[in-house]
Amino acid sequence: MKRIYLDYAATTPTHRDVVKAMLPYFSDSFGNPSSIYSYGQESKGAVEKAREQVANLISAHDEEIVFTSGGTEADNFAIKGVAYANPERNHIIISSIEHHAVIETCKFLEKRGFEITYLPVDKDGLVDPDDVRKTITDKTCLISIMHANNEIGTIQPIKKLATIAREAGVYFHTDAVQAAGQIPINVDDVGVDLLSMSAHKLYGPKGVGALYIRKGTRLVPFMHGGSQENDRRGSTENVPGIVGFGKATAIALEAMTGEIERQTRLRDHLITSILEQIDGVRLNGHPTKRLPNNVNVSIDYVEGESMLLNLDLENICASTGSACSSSSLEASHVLLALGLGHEQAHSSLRFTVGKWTTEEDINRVLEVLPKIVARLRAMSPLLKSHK
Amino acid sequence: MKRIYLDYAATTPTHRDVVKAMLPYFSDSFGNPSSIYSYGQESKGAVEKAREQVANLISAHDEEIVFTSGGTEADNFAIKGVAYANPERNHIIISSIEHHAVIETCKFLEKRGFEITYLPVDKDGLVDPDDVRKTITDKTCLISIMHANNEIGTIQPIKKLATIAREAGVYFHTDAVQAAGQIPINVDDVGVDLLSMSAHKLYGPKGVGALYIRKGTRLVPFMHGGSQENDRRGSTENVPGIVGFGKATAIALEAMTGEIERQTRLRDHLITSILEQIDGVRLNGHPTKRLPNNVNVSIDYVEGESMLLNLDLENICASTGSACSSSSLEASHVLLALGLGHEQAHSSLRFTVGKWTTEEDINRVLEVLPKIVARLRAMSPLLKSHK
Amino acid sequence: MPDIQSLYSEKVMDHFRNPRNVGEIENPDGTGHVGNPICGDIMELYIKVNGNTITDAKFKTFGCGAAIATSSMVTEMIIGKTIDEALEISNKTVAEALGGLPAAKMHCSVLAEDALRSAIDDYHSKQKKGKSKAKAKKK
Amino acid sequence: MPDIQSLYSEKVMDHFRNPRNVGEIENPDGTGHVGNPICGDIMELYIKVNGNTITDAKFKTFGCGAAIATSSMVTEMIIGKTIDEALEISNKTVAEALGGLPAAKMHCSVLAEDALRSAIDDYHSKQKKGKSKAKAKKK
Ligand SMILES: Cc1ncc(COP(=O)(O)O)c(C=O)c1O
Ligand SMILES: Cc1ncc(COP(=O)(O)O)c(C=O)c1O
Repeated sequence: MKRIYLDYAATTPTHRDVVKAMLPYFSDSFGNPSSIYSYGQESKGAVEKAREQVANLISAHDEEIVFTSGGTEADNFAIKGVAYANPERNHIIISSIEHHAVIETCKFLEKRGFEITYLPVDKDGLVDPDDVRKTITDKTCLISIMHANNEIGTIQPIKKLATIAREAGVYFHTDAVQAAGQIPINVDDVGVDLLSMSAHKLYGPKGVGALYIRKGTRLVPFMHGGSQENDRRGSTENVPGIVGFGKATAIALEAMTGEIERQTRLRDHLITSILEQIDGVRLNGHPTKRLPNNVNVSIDYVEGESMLLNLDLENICASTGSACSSSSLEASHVLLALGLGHEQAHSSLRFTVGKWTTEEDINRVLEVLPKIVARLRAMSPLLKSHK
Repeated sequence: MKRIYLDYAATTPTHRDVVKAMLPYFSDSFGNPSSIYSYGQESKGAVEKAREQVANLISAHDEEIVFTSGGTEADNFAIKGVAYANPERNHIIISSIEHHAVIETCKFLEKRGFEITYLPVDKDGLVDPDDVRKTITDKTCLISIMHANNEIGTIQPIKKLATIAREAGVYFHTDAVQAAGQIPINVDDVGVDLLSMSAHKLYGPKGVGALYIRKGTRLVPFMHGGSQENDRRGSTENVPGIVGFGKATAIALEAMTGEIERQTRLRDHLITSILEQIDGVRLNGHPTKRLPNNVNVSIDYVEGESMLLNLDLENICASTGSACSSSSLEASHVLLALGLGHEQAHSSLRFTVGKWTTEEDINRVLEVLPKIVARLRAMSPLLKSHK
Repeated sequence: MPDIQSLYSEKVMDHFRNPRNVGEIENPDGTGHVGNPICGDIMELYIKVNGNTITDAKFKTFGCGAAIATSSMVTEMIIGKTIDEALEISNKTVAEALGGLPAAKMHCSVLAEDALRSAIDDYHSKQKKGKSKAKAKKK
Repeated sequence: MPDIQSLYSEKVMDHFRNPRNVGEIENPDGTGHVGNPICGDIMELYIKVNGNTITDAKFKTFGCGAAIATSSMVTEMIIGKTIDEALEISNKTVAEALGGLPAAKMHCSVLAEDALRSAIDDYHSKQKKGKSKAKAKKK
């Protein structure tokens, strides 16, 4: 049975051309980019080329890109970096649907004397720009609002939000881990100061990411050590990983327009059909301001993991809430923030399509899912009590 | 002209078998280990197998290993993790020859209210256990002393130092980035609480490392995010990197005894011959308590980088001080701590042999180096003034 | 290439795929309702008792794989047992009978134990009421 | 496979491999000693002046590749120039003549400029002394 992977938001397979680009840097051109001999300079050249490719994806300058070990590190770096660089300010504003990498970092700072405002979102997951404006104080050092949500795909009005921050003289960070490579981003146009990316969400390797840091932004390093990355991040560069990230962004940029169209079609086909074929389904996230690849529904009376396991038995990979929180037992904080009841939050199912998803894959889901739901509903104590 | 790589302490080529072990996890078994479907569990299984392999190298329990993005992160994690977990204590003791990853982390904490003691070393680079004992106060939360130094190869009496820490009820961390995989380490025997490793120093990939955390050690996470790594480090696991690290430790463990003997022989041949063939040479680091692969000499009247470049023209890769500090212009803090004058520190040359170094490689260095030194001395203004 | 791995043991997956005794019992001798929507696990257990022996058991569960499998397993384990024997079943026995559960999922097996105790409590209280009714009639 | 890369330009490497005018001048008309061991760069520059024209220059340098190459380059640049023309040479002109230097190494080119100025200063002060001596003799 062919495996149908519909969890591209959790992670993507590394593109074969990306792996090919990485390979020479493991055992052949393996020099340390900090070494002055030509062998080391070769690696350095490869890292700098990748920096240019990554910068290109978001229309940044090369020197504004710092490579990290992933999206989580980029988020930690941005938030702690600004917090520690501005000791006279101790207030941070984030949305209540941020990724754990942002929320947990803020909770850590909260315990250490910072004040965090968690902004609400509306039923579709949108932050209200007025809320941002109203909560800024003269103690605010940073506003961090994600570009697109990893669970429900909702895309925030980043340009509006960043403009409010800039007018107030407050740094603006956006976690663009899910948006980068999927939808066009131009850092100058939107006016963000800091932006997080992760390679493994855009067909690059796991364990590499980047933080965009607008020139002039005051930021304390997060990873203290050697003088790599222009003194902004110590540690021997992950050369193959960085080269792979660069290659992946180049591929993503080229394929973007076509993929947006193709994936949006698949996404809408899946959403419409599920809503048609199954009763008691709610679409989570904004109907149109959403990532081209994201489908998130709550299916009444049926628990998410039991659907996942049944789908897995049919060789279909999906997710319920964020993959990261699957070992936690709480319902997704994102779905609860939309105003869903706990039962609905536990009944969510996320399909995220990608480069290699076909119409047939979607049709196979539509063939299988209604049966699974019927079977599980038959054993659900909730359904009866609602009859 | 064959390339002669004698900078294994800067980084190592990834072993071909390691790359082979990694390859399936890029584009085939690429699932997110946090995902509950079998695809994700496959990745999780691979990560757990690697954890066992890494634990094996240092005789630790699997659950005491947390994967990181490298040695620098492991050092940051250990130090900040203990510092923040013990708010009633604010004193940290380190040696003055630690790697930048340790020193810069401590300097960051120093600015934020911590007190740091930088212990001196003797002319061979050894820390005096009595100094450690004397500087412990009831405010001391952590002692961090590296297992083996990256520049001069000196191996510290870790067991003695860790015992002093334990008797005083203070956590002990050791940066074993250069020692792990090269010399035997048994965490229970030496009694350390925290130990840093990095894959790319032992023929694994760049961008992966691990922190050993003895069961029961109170530590705050460094990378805040999802619940990966048993809630101790957020971020999607670098599955191929971790698998590669595991494989590399397995290979290292098997080859260790033989390699120690072989490399020690090459090392001593190189040291003895340089001292014989060139005047005005000083061996830096301890003559016997040193890593099997490390040769570090100061060659009077000749600046290090100019020797490196000349060696590079002969296709020989070496280093002067730490590769990490090559973009800094200051003389190595390690060499200065030994009591060397600035001129001697700038005249240092490090050769580090490895798995693929041969007797011929060493002989080629011995053929080329005296000529390079003679040529550079002829243009040295120092030589004349010393005549 | 790595082996196929799964979060759950084969036995768990067997009970998950083919849960035994799904459904309700009309006029049960005991019913247990446990769990709460906040943790996302809800279970109903119905038992039929003859003399002192559980002769039938059925369940309905809203929950993860472990919740469904332990529900199924517990019904299979109690049918044919006396009430006292059934009371000796703990969440550990259920998990063991399933060949173990992932650590993070052990709490789900508590759900099955709780449902069992709750159904037996319900049975006992019905018995008491029945007896008092019977007594009342005799008078 | 990636291209062979180098920290320094070809021109720098050419001067590093084959430095021009290494050595000392006996009885120089001007000498410059600059640099210090803490930064690891020390340079000595000797010049011979005829009329107002630098007719010969030699150097000795303890330092990195950039220090040696800029030393060599500056000697090549000044030979044949008048003192005034030589004074127009700055560290930037030297770096440019070498096809550029890595940013982190620009400070080394200052060494060459400093050595040049110091040698010319020495020449001027010797001239003065020479003149005063000459004057003294004339008296
Ligand atoms: C929105 C968002 N932010 C941050 C992350 C963390 O990225 P990484 O797993 O590369 O650390 C993820 C994915 O896990 C994400 O979806
Ligand atoms: C002793 C020591 N500690 C820490 C590090 C940092 O390791 P990494 O480059 O993997 O971050 C290195 C090497 O660079 C090292 O030699």
